Amino acid sequence: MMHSLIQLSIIVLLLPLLSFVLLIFFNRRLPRNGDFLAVGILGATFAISAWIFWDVIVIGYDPSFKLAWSFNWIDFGDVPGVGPLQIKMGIMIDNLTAIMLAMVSLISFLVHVYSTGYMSGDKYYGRYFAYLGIFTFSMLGIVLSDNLFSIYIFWELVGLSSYLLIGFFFEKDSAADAQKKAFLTNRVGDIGMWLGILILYSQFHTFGFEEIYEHIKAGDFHMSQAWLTAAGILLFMGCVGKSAQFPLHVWLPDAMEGPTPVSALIHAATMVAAGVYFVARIFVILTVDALHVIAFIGAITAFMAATIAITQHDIKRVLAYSTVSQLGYMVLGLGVGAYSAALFHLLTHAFFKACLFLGSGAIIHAMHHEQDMRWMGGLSKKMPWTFVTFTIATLALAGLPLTSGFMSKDAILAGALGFAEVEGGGIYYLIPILGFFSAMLTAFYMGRQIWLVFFGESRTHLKPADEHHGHDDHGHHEVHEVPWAMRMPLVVLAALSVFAVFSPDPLDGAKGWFMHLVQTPETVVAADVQHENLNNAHHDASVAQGENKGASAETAAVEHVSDAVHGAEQENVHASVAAAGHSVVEEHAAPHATDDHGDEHHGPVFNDPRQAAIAHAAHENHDPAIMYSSIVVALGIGLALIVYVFGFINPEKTAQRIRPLYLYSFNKWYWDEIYDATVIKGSLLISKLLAWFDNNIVDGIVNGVGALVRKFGTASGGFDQYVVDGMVNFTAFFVQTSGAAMKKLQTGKVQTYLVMALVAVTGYIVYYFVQVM
Amino acid sequence: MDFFNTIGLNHYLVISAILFGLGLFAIVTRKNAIVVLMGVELVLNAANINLLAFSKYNGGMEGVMFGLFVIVLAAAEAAIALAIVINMYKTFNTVDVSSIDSMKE
Amino acid sequence: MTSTTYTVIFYLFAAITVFSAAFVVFSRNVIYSAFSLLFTFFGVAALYVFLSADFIAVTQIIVYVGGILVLLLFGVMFTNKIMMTDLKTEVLNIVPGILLLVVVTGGLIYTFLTRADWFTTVNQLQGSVVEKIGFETMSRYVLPFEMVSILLLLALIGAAFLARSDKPRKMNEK
Amino acid sequence: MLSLIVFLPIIAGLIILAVPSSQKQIIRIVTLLAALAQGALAILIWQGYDPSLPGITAAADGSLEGTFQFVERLPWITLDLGNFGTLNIEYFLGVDGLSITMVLLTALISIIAVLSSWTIQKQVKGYFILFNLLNTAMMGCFVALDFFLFYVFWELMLLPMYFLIGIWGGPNREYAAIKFFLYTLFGSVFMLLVMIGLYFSVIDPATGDHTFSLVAMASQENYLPGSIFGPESVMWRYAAFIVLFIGFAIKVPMFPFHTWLPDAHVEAPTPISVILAGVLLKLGTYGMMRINFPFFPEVFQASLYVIGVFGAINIIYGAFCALAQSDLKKLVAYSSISHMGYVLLGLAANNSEGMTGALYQMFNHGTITAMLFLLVGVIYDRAHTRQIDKFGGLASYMPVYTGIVTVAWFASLGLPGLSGFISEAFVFVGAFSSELTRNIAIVSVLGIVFGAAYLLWSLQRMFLGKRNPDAVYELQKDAEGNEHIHFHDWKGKNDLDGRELAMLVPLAAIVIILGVYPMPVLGLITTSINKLVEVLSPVVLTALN
Repeated sequence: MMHSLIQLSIIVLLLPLLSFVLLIFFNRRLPRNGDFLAVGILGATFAISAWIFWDVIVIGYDPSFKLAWSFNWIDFGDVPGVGPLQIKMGIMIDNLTAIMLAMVSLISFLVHVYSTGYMSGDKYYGRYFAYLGIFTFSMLGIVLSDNLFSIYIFWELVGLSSYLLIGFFFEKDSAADAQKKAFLTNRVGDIGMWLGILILYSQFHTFGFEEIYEHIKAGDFHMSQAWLTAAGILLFMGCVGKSAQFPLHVWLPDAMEGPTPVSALIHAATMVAAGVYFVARIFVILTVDALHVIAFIGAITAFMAATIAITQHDIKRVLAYSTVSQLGYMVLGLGVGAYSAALFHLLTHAFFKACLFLGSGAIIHAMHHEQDMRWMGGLSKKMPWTFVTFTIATLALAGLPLTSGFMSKDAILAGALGFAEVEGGGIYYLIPILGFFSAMLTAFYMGRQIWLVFFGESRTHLKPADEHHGHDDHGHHEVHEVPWAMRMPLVVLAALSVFAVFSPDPLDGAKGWFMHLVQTPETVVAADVQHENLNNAHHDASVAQGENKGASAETAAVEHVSDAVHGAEQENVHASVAAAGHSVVEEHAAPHATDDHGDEHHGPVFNDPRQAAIAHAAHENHDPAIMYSSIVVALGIGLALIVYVFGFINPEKTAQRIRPLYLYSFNKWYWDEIYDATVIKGSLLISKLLAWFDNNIVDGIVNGVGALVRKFGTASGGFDQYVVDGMVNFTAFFVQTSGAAMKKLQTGKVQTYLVMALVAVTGYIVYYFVQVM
Repeated sequence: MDFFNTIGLNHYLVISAILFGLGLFAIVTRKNAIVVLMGVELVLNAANINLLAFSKYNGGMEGVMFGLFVIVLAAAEAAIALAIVINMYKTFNTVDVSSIDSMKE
Repeated sequence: MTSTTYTVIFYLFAAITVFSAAFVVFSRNVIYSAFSLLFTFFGVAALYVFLSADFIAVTQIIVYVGGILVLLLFGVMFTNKIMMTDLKTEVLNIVPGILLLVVVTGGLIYTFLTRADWFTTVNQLQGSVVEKIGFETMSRYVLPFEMVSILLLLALIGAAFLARSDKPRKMNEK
Repeated sequence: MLSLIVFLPIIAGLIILAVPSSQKQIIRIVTLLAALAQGALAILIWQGYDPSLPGITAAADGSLEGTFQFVERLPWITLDLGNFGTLNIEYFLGVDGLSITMVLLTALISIIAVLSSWTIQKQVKGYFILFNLLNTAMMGCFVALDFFLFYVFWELMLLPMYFLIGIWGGPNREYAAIKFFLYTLFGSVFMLLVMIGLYFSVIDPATGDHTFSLVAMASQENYLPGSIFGPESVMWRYAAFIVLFIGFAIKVPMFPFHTWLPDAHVEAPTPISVILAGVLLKLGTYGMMRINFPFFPEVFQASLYVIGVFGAINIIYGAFCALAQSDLKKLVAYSSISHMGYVLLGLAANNSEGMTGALYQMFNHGTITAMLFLLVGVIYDRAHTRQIDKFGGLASYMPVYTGIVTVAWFASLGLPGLSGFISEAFVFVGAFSSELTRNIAIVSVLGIVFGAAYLLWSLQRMFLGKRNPDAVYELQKDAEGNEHIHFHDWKGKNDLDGRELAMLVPLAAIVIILGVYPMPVLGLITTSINKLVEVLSPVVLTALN
């Protein structure tokens, strides 16, 4: 008998699929193309997931909550050399799942509602909702999966729905290109992920998360540790593709070709976050090297995207790059071991970024499909609701205090600082530095956007005529607030971007329920794998000590740590370090223990020295992080004000002055051009070459052989015709001619015959006599 | 000179040889069927001369008797041959042996 | 009579035989041939007499001259319109003919004269052999004699059958 | 039962012989009925089949109890060869996990192909007679358990195929037909030699004298020591394995021997392409699994890596070639070369996951490629061209067609939830799990991306965007001003009509169902595959030597 929550979650999973099936087949036959159906079903979905959320999060308030159910999907029977082998499919619910479930279904529901207004009157209105349904289904599937195989399946399925929705306006070539680009880029990431899955499967003959963790913990991983690191990085490649991380980020901005609600749902809130969610799922098997790679990728992505976002004109592109940047933050957070912080940011970001996108959608809707910020402006009075909600979300994104974004981003940055310390500074400080710098840039370009869109005078008339593509009369319409169907979601999402939802303390998300319920899990990678990092750990600990001369207790503790590391051999080390870490944590926690869950939010007890040290260091750096981030955000906003409000600096002039930099940023670091020149052109060239090779060489050989055989055939045929036949004909000819000659002898006259006879006889007689003589 | 004075066997043989040759010549060369028959008669006579000559010079009667028979046969032969010639003439309206080549092809 | 006269007469008849035979062969006129054939037969008959076969000689004259030659003449008459002039008979394949004549005759004569040494007995036939023929015919050669007579009969009947006109057949058909 | 399912089409062919060639409809219906009856029989067999019995080899005592099912075994030809002993050829049919899937596939594809043959107008009578002959030959190949019988069916297949391509094909049909014929004949000649050699080296433990029985040949104990293919004559066994492999690889088709496939497909009429890709290609890999590998397991063990490399070449090479094609049908042809590469790779893995994946891939490739070729045929019927750049924007005007095309295309590029994915996934799982082919698997994974690349690219060029300037169709506005597509000299429905839906929807349904829950097919094959892996495993060899 399944647990009731499992049954509920299965219903949650299948409802959107139902919506898809109904709408894809019957949307033409249904009134209003059946949008009410989709909205209703999604409402139910949200209701049920809210119920699950209530059950798991609010009622049972247990960090270690976990519920799993699975069934045999494929039965390979008794496999030689392996024994009975089944592939299981299943569902796993823990706190994170419950939260994600609620988040996804909520945003999906809101987007459905919003779309009824935004997409009304579209040619393929019903189909649109069907696609939303299948997307929601696959996204929920990712969230609920308990094994790598099913997560890969839903992974690809969200890829498909993203493909379908990006290319929803498929008559536009740009949309068609974008959808293809998105799918292929994701595929590149997916093959990495698939290889990672294969590495793990080939060792354990199972896909289940739990089994794999158990096996690795038990040290059943028989390949070299390099393979384990490789597995981690390859699995992370899936995230790189899906979450648009640094090498494969190019598809996400183009994905803005899709309808704006879709951008909000898929390319801001949920799907792109799925990569982060997946990395969180596999967090425990990541080796230190893998984590370092992840951290750097995240940092680079965050920084690069932020720099690009500064110079974009398209309102949606700016948001897209900010999304990439924020995803970079999350990945960075995971890389540095700030697990719960990263997921916290995932959650908060989902809400405010969805709000931003929907807001931008509202603006675009109101502006009659004008997306270029240069021709906007002065909308604050015309669209007050949008303005307010958009601003709140912007502040959250920029990371101003009193917003959810502030808490999560701060937590990540704190983790990054701690990580840098533990890892021994040097190059590792690049990560927090890039993080802070990106935070400043974020504040800057969001301020820029707010100003360009909402303040100043309307610049619609400035738009050059030749850019009036298609919508001949657009822009001259009176701009007015969007209908309630589109306003309501904005309000809800903006409300969810406020700190109070997550934590009572506007400065410390760690006091909130999220950080309490979603805690950094213990790594399962055996310590001896990390023994080379262990010295790091000790070294970091001492560094930490060096940096915090203040509190003597901590110092003592850290001394203790280092002594222990110096002294004993490995296992003692773990124990003592853990003890040390814990004690430190306790003491350090004491002053903060104000609220009811206070003493629990410091996370679990780590056996792993490194994690212990990082957790400790992260807590150390919480306050500095708040300080730094507040400063950089202030800097960013100030810069925006200086440039755009007070106009001390003329952006055009500046752009001219630093033209190469400007162009580099404006052209997105030329990644598209690079890929087009290398990968795409290259593979097309190879394909042309191979096709030529196939047609001319391989087939040429075949035909050559054929021709050779044919030549030989004709030759032998000629021999047959002229020589063999010739002989026959010659014989016939000879007989004929000689016969004709002989015929002349046959006169038919008696006397001729007689003469012959006589001549013959006489001749014989004469001969005889000559003989005798 | 003795050869010419005393008539011996060889003289008869030479005559028969000449007759035989002439008859043969007639048979081969002449077109007229009748003349061909005459040649046949000549050959027969030549043979007869031989028979009788040998019969005389070794004193047996066989040659004589055969000569007699040969003559009888010659008579029969002549009768038949003439009848054939006449039929031939009726059929082909000629006695030209060479013009009768219906055996040809 | 002496051997000289005997010899001369022999040569005379021999010459008659040979030349008349030659004339038979070489003459272009069938009638001439026929009549010269008469002389040939006479000559041969004479030679028979020299060979002391008088009965044969008589038979020769009766049968040949009286029978065969007459038959031949009849044939000539039947087949060649007398009144017409084309009693001539052309020759064909003269070359092989002459060749044969020379080779055969020459070969024979040469053989007879040079190589053949015939065994000749002293007791040659002398005088008339008529009586002996009678005995022989009735005793030793009776069977051939009968056969010959039957053959002759058949030959005559056949000849008559062959040579007759088609009238009787027509009558049969009536 | 099996005889019936094999010879039913022949009977239909005989009936057709009696029908006057003017009665086209009757001829078609007779063939369709035969195919449907065949399908019904296949389903009966499926229902009666016990998936717990392994098959592959006979039981220890040489009896077929508990291994093969629906066995029909009769002495067929018995010749006294004097001092060569006697030649015992049996009429020997039976199914196990390998066959049953292929039987189901063949029956299914036959029905689809008959429906798709409805549009054939030229010499209908001859066409359907040959079609039925082909159907019998294919079915026979899959159920024959006597090598000689197998060979007869194998050769019997060439003849109708040759004529069906050479008479009802496209402009260059003679070339394609003769190419196909020579290629496959070349392959089968060697097979004949090896077959005879095997006959004289294998003893049927039950009867004790030589046999053509594939079952007896599959267990190494039955090989006479000292015979040509006896355990110790290594060289001959290698030679035999190689020539057999080439013979089957031509059918697959494997990389150097693949060039007949694009020509044959491009020239062949749609139903023949469907059968060619759907069933005939499977015969190559089926032959490998049934004949080539179990007969010479140690050689198979030794050549795993080579086979894997060829599989990888097929995958990537085919994908690249497909990427460069401008003719849609040629693109699909190369895609099936690429997909058969997965089968080879799975076989090279030589473990249960890989082999199961391979066999399942054979089944799925049959259904999916059948869909692809049918869809190509649909558009070719309307537009009389297959040039990709002669279309564009079809999605706006042929929504149903586009929908099914999307399903087929995504199934072909291995989208999860569609059957193609599961087979490819397990091929990779198997190939990666075996140390030997791990790096090959890593390389081949690129095939996933390029597969997606050429399919999505063609999808975009043909269906998305707007109508190309030089497209082969016009757009007409109706009263309400909605645009409608118009093909020249095409009277029928612009979007799919009922018959085409009847062909495509079942296939699509199968693809989706088997993608979500593969056990209906996988359940049939796993036991046999495990047995096969066991037969092929080196343990058996050590036991025998």
